[in-house]
Amino acid sequence: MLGFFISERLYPTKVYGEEGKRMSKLITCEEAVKMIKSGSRIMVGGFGLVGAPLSLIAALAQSEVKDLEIISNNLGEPGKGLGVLVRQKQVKKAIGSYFTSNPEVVQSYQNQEMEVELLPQGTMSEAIRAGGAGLGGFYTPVSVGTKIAENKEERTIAGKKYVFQEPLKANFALVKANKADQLGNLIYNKSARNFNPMMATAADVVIAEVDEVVEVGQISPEEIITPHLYIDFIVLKGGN
Amino acid sequence: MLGFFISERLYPTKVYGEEGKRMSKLITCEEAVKMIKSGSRIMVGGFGLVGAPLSLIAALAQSEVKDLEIISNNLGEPGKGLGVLVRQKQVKKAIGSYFTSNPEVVQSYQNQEMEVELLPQGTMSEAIRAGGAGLGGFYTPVSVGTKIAENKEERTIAGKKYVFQEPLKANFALVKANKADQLGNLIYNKSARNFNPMMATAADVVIAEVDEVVEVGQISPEEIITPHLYIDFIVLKGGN
Amino acid sequence: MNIKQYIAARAAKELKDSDIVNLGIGIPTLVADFIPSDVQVFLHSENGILGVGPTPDPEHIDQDLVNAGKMPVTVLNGSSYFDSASSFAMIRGGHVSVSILGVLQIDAKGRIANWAVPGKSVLGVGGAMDLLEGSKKVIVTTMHTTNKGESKIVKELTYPITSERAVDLIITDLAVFTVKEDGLHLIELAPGISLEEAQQKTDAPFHIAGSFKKGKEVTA
Amino acid sequence: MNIKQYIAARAAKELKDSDIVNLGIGIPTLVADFIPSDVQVFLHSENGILGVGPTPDPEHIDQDLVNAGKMPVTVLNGSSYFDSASSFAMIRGGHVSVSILGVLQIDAKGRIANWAVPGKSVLGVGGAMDLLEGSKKVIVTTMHTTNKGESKIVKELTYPITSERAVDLIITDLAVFTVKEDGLHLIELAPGISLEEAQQKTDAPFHIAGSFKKGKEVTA
Repeated sequence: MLGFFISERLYPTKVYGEEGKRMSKLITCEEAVKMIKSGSRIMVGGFGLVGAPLSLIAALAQSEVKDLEIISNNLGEPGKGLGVLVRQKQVKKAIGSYFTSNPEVVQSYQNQEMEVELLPQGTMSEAIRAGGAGLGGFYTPVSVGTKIAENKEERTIAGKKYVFQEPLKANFALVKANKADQLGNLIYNKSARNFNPMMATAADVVIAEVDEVVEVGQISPEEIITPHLYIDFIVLKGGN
Repeated sequence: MLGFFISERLYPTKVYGEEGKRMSKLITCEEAVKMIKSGSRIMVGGFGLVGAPLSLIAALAQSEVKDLEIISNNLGEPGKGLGVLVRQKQVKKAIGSYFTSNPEVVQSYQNQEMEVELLPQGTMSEAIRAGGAGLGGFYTPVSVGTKIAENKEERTIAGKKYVFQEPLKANFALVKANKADQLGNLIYNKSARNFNPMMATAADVVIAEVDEVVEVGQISPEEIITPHLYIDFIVLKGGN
Repeated sequence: MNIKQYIAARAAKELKDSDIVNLGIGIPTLVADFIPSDVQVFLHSENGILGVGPTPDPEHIDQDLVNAGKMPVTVLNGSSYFDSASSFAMIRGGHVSVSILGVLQIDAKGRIANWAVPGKSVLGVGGAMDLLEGSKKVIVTTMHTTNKGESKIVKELTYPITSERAVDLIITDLAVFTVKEDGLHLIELAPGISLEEAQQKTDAPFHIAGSFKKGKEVTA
Repeated sequence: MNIKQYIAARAAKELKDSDIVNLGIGIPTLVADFIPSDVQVFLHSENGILGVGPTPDPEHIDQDLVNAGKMPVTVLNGSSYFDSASSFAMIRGGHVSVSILGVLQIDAKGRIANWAVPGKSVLGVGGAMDLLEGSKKVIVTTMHTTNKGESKIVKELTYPITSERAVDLIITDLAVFTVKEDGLHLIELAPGISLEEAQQKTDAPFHIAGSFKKGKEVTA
């Protein structure tokens, strides 16, 4: 939609001429999941099932990994998305904002099979951003005086009360995007964007599940939401 | 470039059918500047002259306002952009990261005509974002142990030293975008984006100078960088 | 119009042209159906949409386009998408004009509980605290009493509080209250509701606005 | 090749395929001209570009497209634009592989001063502190001595420090040093430079790497 000037005349074929070389980020779901060890801390994108990397989650459910610490807004639905990992008791701890929609999470929690840490949705998304942005934490007015803030540092700044929130980081981030180019630049579809762009910045290894991989240059520099420097690996949805 | 589904069938003409009504954000530079009183704190977008709202600045230079507190990465060049306000002694204080490129700023500072507060560029941009995002402040590792941090709170978090930075807010933000639609949704051009999107979130009154105003719907929902809720007024570049 | 629609319709009258509005789940969702045709508001959904439109026909459902209640929606011309951190920056930063929320309880100072039930595992908070803290104006829409007939407007909350910030307006099937420094002020009764009935069904003490009139909208 | 180009060419050899690289003003800018053809790096500019390309011909200058030195640039295929907060989030968050910076002074522990001069009004810091704090690897390129012949590598900084974080590699017209816990290690001398000359022109003490060889690249 926006025109943009690419100096192809100046940098002719050198950089992207070698077909295949720049596809090295593309791996299978199985290869992706093999990197993940039991006990890992994993961020998983999505608001419910929308914008969740369902193929990567399915591969994780097929694997033997357990004792996972999951950072995700929700834990799927019973038997769907992250709900499968809950049902299979692969999750040791979950950090998120809203788990009530999956009754099996409530049950697992009550059976003491799983720990839960609850954050307001805005605090959670900001903490992930802070993790990726190298900040040591921030003060938010949200949750002051509530149960959520009971063990948190409170501070008055310019006459208003705030609570301190530490950044969130993880060993892995599994995110879902609409398109990746071969370098790993990402764009998202509609409300499936949600937590994915922040999570893509906040983990040691970031794996993006995408509907489609396009040639470099097919996504305008103005449109890119997640620049490729954040993406380590790409998998195709539904597939190897 | 991205297709998107707009439910025009469902919401036919009601919302945007009344031509002109939604143009109410469009005003002249003179009208914009009339809102600004002496002593105001104003954020001004741009990295040097790139992405700076030069028509709004010119109108401000034509006005009688003085004692301004300017939050901007730079203060233009001698006699250009914000440099005109410096030359005309309209600036009481400047908060930014790099003023050295305008020798007249150095001179004004040495003559004690102007106060200066210096922030590392990343701390400054993050502080503006924090202001717009309702945060009480944040900890950054940048500037620890330097002159910049001399009067700032230092804190060790997870073994690493950080300094506390308060959020920045302003009475007005003057930003520069490429296109606005009639609602005030904005997109930016190339590296002219810089500080503008954050500043658009962090002031009581936000005025966007744009190259072009387009019909609502001409900018895809995926492409919009600054949603219209942040924009109070629009002025056309070069124009009345 | 059923009673919940009545509440929603009453809440819709509070919206002004150009308002940025966030609607919670339940009665608040119904408000969208009653916005006057000469008032254009923009619906914000905290999962990352400004400009939410009506529910699509089944054949137009897009699985990547849901509201904060995870229900399929459409978007209107001029809408935009953004990530969750940006969405909550809008909310927390005071850029949402009005949030309309459901509640479990409201206390005599207008503070609410709407996220957790005592004795049950607390496993969800979502965006409730952010919306209550950050929205310029907060309107609560609720049935006046629980299914068991207990007042939801109580002297002191027995459910966990959502925020120290009080709401601005309370709209129930029986009455409308504004919230001021000194507590709740009754400004309106629903058609057919007597002051006595409202008093009887409200545990919290409240003031009665001087300009109060039965069954009519009044300005406090 | 002049001496500054020599330094830049030597620095370019440190870059690896796929590195995200931020180049400071001065000698660092020249590094772009010497990147080996089999190494693809992505140049990051802190004003909001990933994928900076070469300087445009005069007729292709776009006034909205400049680098952090405010000079016109182009972008390559696959580039992206972002706002300043996002750009510095990348830097501070450790997502830039290598920054190559100029300096005023380097101390015996490898810490640098490159933003302010004592006795002059300090009116600019820019992105220097962020880049030094956040980049995974920091390489300094500089002339070994000032115009007056004074060593830039000093026992203790007399100029204001930029960060407590030490740099990783120092490349001058005379020598190359790595920085370790115990200080500077000479790993290389420029062609025609004797160890004695390097020692004489370096105020700070330094170790001499075991594998050190004159005029040849060595691995410390």
